[in-house]
Amino acid sequence: MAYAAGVDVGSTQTKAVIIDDDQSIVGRALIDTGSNVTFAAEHSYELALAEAGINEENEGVAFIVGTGYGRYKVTFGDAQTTEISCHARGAVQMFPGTRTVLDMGGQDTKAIKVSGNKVSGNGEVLDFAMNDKCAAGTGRFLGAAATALDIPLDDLGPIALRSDRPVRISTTCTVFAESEILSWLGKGKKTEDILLGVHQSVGSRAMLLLRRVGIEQEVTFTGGVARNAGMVKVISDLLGFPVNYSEESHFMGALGAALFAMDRIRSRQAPASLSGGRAS
Amino acid sequence: MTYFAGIDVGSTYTKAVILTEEGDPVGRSLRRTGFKLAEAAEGALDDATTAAALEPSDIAYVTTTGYGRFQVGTRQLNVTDLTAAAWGTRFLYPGTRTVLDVGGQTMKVSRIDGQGQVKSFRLNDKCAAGTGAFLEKTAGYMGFGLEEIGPLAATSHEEVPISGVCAVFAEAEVINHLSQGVAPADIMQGAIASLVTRSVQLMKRVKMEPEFTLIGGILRFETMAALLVEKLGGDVHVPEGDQVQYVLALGAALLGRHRHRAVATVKALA
Amino acid sequence: MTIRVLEDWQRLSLEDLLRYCRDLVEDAEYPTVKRWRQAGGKVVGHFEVYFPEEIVAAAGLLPVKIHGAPIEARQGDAHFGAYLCSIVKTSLELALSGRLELEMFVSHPICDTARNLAAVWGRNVSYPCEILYLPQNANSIHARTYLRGEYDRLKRGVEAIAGREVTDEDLRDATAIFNENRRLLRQLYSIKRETPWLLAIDEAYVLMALGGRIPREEHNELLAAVLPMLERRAVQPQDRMRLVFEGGFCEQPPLDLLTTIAQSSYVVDDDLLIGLRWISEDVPLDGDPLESLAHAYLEHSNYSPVQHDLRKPKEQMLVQRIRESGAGAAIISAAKMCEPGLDEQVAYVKALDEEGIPYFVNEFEENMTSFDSLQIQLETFIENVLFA
Amino acid sequence: MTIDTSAGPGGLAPAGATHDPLVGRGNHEGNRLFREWYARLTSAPERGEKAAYVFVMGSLAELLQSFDFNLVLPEINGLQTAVRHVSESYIAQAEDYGYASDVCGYVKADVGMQLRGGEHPMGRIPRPDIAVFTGACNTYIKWAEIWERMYRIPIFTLDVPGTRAAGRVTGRGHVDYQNDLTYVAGQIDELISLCEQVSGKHLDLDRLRQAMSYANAMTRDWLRVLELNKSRPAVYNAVTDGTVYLGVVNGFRGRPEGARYFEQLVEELEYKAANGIGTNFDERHRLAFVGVPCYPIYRRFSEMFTERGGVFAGSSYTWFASGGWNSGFEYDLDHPLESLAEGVLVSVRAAMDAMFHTDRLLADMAEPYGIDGIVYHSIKSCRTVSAGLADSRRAVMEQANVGTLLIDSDHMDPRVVSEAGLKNRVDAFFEGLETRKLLAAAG
Repeated sequence: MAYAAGVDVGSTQTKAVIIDDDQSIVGRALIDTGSNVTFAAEHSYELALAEAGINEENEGVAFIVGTGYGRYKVTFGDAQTTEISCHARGAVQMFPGTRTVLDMGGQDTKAIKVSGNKVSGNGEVLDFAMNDKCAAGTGRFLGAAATALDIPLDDLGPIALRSDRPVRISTTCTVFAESEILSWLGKGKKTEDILLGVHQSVGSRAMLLLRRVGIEQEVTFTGGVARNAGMVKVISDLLGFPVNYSEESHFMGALGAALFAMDRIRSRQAPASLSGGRAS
Repeated sequence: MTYFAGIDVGSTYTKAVILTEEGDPVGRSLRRTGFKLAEAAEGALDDATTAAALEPSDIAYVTTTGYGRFQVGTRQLNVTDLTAAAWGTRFLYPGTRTVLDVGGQTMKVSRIDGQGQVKSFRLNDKCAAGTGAFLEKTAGYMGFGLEEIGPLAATSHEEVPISGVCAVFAEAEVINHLSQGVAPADIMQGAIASLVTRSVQLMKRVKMEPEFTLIGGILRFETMAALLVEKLGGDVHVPEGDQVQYVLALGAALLGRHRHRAVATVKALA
Repeated sequence: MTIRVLEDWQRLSLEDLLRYCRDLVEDAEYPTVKRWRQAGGKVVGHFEVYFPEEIVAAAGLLPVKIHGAPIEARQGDAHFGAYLCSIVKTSLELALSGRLELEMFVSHPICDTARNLAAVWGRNVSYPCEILYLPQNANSIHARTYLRGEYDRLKRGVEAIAGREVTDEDLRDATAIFNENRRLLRQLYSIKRETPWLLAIDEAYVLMALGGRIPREEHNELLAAVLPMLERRAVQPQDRMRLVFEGGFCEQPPLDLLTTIAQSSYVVDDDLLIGLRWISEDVPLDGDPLESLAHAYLEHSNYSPVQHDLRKPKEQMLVQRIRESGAGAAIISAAKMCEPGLDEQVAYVKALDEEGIPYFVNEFEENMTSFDSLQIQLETFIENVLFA
Repeated sequence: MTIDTSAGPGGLAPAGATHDPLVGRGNHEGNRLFREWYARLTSAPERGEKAAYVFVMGSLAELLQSFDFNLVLPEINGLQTAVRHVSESYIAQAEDYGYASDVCGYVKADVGMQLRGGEHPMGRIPRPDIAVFTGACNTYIKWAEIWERMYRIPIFTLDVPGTRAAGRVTGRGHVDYQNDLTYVAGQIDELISLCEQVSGKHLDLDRLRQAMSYANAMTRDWLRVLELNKSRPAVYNAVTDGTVYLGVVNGFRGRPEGARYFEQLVEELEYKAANGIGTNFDERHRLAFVGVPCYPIYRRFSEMFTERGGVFAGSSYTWFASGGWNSGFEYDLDHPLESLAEGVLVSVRAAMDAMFHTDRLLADMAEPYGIDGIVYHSIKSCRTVSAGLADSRRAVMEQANVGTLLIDSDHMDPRVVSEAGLKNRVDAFFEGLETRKLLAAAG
C-alpha cells in the first residue's frame, strides 16, 4: 500500500492530507499556521499521519508535495506546487465537471480556469487571476466583519442569509471595513443586513476575478470561505447558477497536492511537470 | 462669566473641553463614542461641565469637531479636525507651523501660519496602510495588543523592513520574519518606521516647516514620536501625557471663543 | 431627417427641467440615444475632449460624447490591467453591456490610455474603431494642413457609415449649429461667472452634459429656453467663496461630488466637459469648412493638460482663468491614475503659490461613492479663509 | 539599456562552459560601449559640448549627432537607477517635489536626478540644451515640458501620427500616408533650423548621409539578430541579452561603433546558431515577453523564468524600444531629408503598433519562433505599453495555442514590485506550460 501526502501551508491555516493509492483520503489535519511555518507544516503532517494510522514516519508515504504560500517551507517535502494548480486538481477530483474554480482564502482570492475532464481528468490550469495590491475581496474581509460585530466567523453566513435589505459597503479596505460596519450599526442597520452587504461586497470582487478568466460551468468554490453558506449563496446568485462546494473545501489544496504526489509515485521517472519549483 | 465648550466626536473616543473667556481650560472629559454619536457628545459635554463645577446654562457657545461633528444638535459651530488641530496646537505651542495627526484610521497633515490659519493640508488615501490601524494589525499578528506596541518597540535593537503596502498583506511579511527568528520588537519597530516614512512623505507634500507638533493617538508610542523627531530634526512638540487626546476639543473651544467675540463685536457695532 | 429625442419639456418649470436634465444625464442607459436609433438614426461615439463633432453631425449622424459612467465595469474591467483610470473601463462597459450601440467609435491621442482604448475597443466590437490623430505639434506651420487632411479622412469614414456624401454645405450648416451651441454655453458660463447664486455647478453641469447625448439643434432650443429662466431665478446671493474647479477635462467627477462642492461654495469657472465647448470663438462659415475647423483647433481652442501648444503654458492659462472669473481660490483636482492631469498639478500648484492664490489639491474617481474626505478638505479650506 | 556584469544575467556570458572568445562578446562589448558613452556624457560640459535629450521611440540620433549634440536618453538613465537599486530614492525626491505616486517612474527618476544636478550611478548627466521627442508616448511630451519649465530650453515635438486602426497600415501612394509624410517632413525642416540655432552650426548633409548609412547597416543587422533567435536553442535571451543590445541600438545609432557592434553581434549569434550554442540555461520552454522588464529586481525576475527552463526567444521590447526599427526601413541616401522623414514615420509608427496592436504581431511570431508561452508584464508606470495588455492577451489566447501569463508590477518603483507575488504566479504559469506539454505528448 503506497501513500501520498499533500501539505498546504496557507497564510492563516495549514492543512495536510494523506491519500492511499485509490486516491481516497486516509488522514488529514488542519492547524493554525502561526509564526513558525516549518513547524506548522511538520506538525500538521504528523497529525495527518496519526489519523491515517501510519505510525512510523514516511513508512508508507512515498511522496510529499508542499503547496500554499509557505510551500518552500515544507522542508521535508519532495516537491512544491502552487496552490493554484493544487486547488484546480483537488476541485476536479471532487467535482469532475469543474471548468472554473473560485478559491477564496484568508488573504487571497483566485479564479482558475481548468481544462476539466477533457484529456487526463486532472484539471490542468488554463488561466488564472488573483487579487492584487490589497486584501479587499478576500476571506479576511469577512474576518473583519466578525471582529467588528463580535460574531464567530462560522455564524456570519447563516446570519447574512436572514437579510433581504443588504447595506452597501463602500470601502474596499479590509481594515476600514470594521469602522464602516460600526457606522452602519450606528445608523441602526440590522446585523444581517450589514453582513449580507459585506458578503456581497466580497462576492462582487470575486466576480471581477472570475470574469478575467471567463466563467464556464461548472464552477467549484474552494478554500475556507467556501464553507460559508452565505458566501455560497451570494456567489451563486451573482453567477445565476449554483456553484459546487463541499464541507471539505478547505482541504482542496492539500488534496490536490497529495494527488500530484500520487502521480509521481505512479510514474517514478519524475517528469518535468513537478520537479521544477524545488527550493534551491 | 461665559464659558466655551469644544467637543471632539472621534471614531473611538469623544472628548469635551470647557474654556473660560481668558481661554483657561477649566473642565474636560472623555468617553467611548460607541454607535450613538449625539449621546456621546451630550454626555461628554455634561461630564466636562460637571468637572468644571458649572451648570449647562453657563456654556455660552458650543463648537464641535471630529467625524461626528454634525451629529450634535446643540452646537453653534462645527469645524473639521484640521482646523481644530491648528487652533489647538497653536495654543499649546505657538511656534507650530506643521501639524501631523496620526489617528487609528487617518493621517492628516497641515501647514499653518502664526494665526493658526491652515495654509495647506493633505489626507492619506482610503487605505489602512499609513494609519494607526497598520500598527495595531501588525501587533495583532504577533499576538500583542494596542497598548503593548509602545513597550514592545521600545526593546527593539534594529528595525526590519515592513513594506506597508496593505495592512493585511503585512501579515505574510510578519510571519515570514518571525519564522526566520526575527524578534517581534524589531518587526514592530519596522512597522513603525514604515508608518513614519509615510507620514514624512505626506508632510513633505504640504511643504512642511518647523516647528512640528505631533498629535493623534498613535503618537502615544514613544518610539514613533522618537523616530519622527529623528527624521524631522529638532523643533518637534509632542503634547505630554493625555493632553494629546484633547487637542482637537481644545482647538474647537478656542475657535468658538474667537467666533463668539467676532459675532459680539459685529452686534456691538450694529 | 430630423429626429427629436427629448420629451416635451417646454411646459416644465425651471426646477423640473433641471431635474429632467439631471435624470437624463445620470441615466447610463442613454435613453436619448436609444430613441435616436429607434427612429433609424446612426450613432458615432467618440472619446471625451477635442473631437470635431461637426463632421459627424454634417452626415446626419448623432455624435455621442463618451466619458465613462458611474457604473460597475462588470465586463470592461477584465479587458484592462490594474493602475488605469476608471473612465476607460466604464466607457468600454457601456459598449460591451449594450447600453450604448454605435456604428463607429473614435478615440484620439489625448493620452496613452485613450490610444490603447481604441485598439481594445476595436478588438471587441464589429463596427469600425479608430484614432483621430490630432496634431501634437500645434506649433508647426504644417499642422493646419495636416489636420485638415486628418479631418478629411474622418469625413470619408463618416460618409461610409452614413452612406452618403458630406458636402461643404452640410459642414457649414453643422458648424453654424455648433457655433450657436457654443455661444449659448458661453452665455451659460457667464451667468455662472457673473451671478453664481443663480446657477449651481451641478445644475450647470447637467445642462451642458445633456448636449453630449442629444442632437445639438435640440440642445440649442433647450438652452435658449433655460437661460432666460435662470436669469429670472429668485435666489438670494450668499457670502460664499468663489472657486475655479480644475481637473475635469476628461474623466468627470460624480454629480454628487459637484453637489457637495456647490453646497459650500460658488464655482465660477471650471474645465468640466471642456470637450463640449473647446472651440472658444465662432468658426467662420465662409471658406473651406474643414480648413476652418482645423484652424479653430489650432488657434481658438481651450487649453487642457492633453493639448500641447508652446504658446499656451497651462499654468498661466489657469491663473488667467482664475483672474478672469474673479475667483478667489481653486480646487486643483485630477482623476485617479490620470497621468497628464497629475503631471500638470505640479506646475499648477507652483504657479498658484507664486500668485498667492489659495487652493487645495485632490483626486477623484467618476464612480466614487463616499465624499467625506473631499468634504473635510473643502470645509477646512473654507473655514480657514473665513476665520483668517 | 546596458546592464554590466555586476547587475544581472544580461551581463553574464552565455554558455559559460565554452571558453570561446566569440561567445558572449556582444554582452561584454555592449557594456563597455555603454560605460564609455556615460563617461563621454559626464565630460561633455568640460568639452563645451551640448546635450540633446531624446527618447528611444524616434530619437533622430542621425540628425542630432550631425549637429554634434551629445544624446541623453532619460529612459535609459532611469532604468539604470532601478537596476542599481537606487531608483526609489530618486522617485521619492520627485514625489516630495510634488509628483503623484501614479506618475511614470521614469519621469520621477529623471526629475529626482535633475534636482540632484545630474548625479547618476553611471556618471553625471549634463543638462539639456534642447529636447526632441515624438508623441509615440504622450508622457514624452509632458516630460519634456518639465525640462522646459526647469531650464527654459527649446523643446520640439516631432509629431508622428500612428496607425489609425488595427491592420490599417497605409503606405506610399495612399492619400493619408502622404498627408502624414508631408507633415513629418515639414516638421523635420523646422527641427533642422531649430538645431542650427541651438548648436550654432549648419546642417552638414554629408555627415547626415554618413550617419544614415551607419544606421542602415545597424537596421539590417538588427533584423538579422531578431530573426536569429528562431534557432533552437535560442542564441540569446531576448529580455536580458536583448536589453544589452537595445542599449547599443539606442545609444549608438548612426555611429560607426554601433554599426561595427552589430556586425560583430551577428557574427557571434550566427556562430552560436550554427554550433547549437544557446543561452547558458536549460531551454525547456520558449517564451515571448511583452512589455518592459522588471528592472528593480532585474536579476531575480529573469531567474524566476530561467530556473524553470524558460528562455525568452522574443520580446515586444525589442520592437518598440528599438524605436520600431524592426520595421526594417532603410534610408535612401540619395534623398537624405525626404528619406529621414519617411524613416521616422515608418519606424515610430511601427513602435506604436508594437504597443497598441501587439496581439497580431505576437500571434504571427508564435509559430516561427516556436513560442510555448507569452509573458505580459503590465507596469504601473506606463499606460502606453500596459493599458492594452490584458485585452491583447485575451485576443492572442484566441488566435494562438500558447500559455499566457499577465503580471502587474513596475519597471522602476520597487514599492509596487512584490517578488513573492510574482514568483507564485510565474510558478503557476510554468505548471500550466508543463501540463500543456504532457497533454500534447498524451495526444
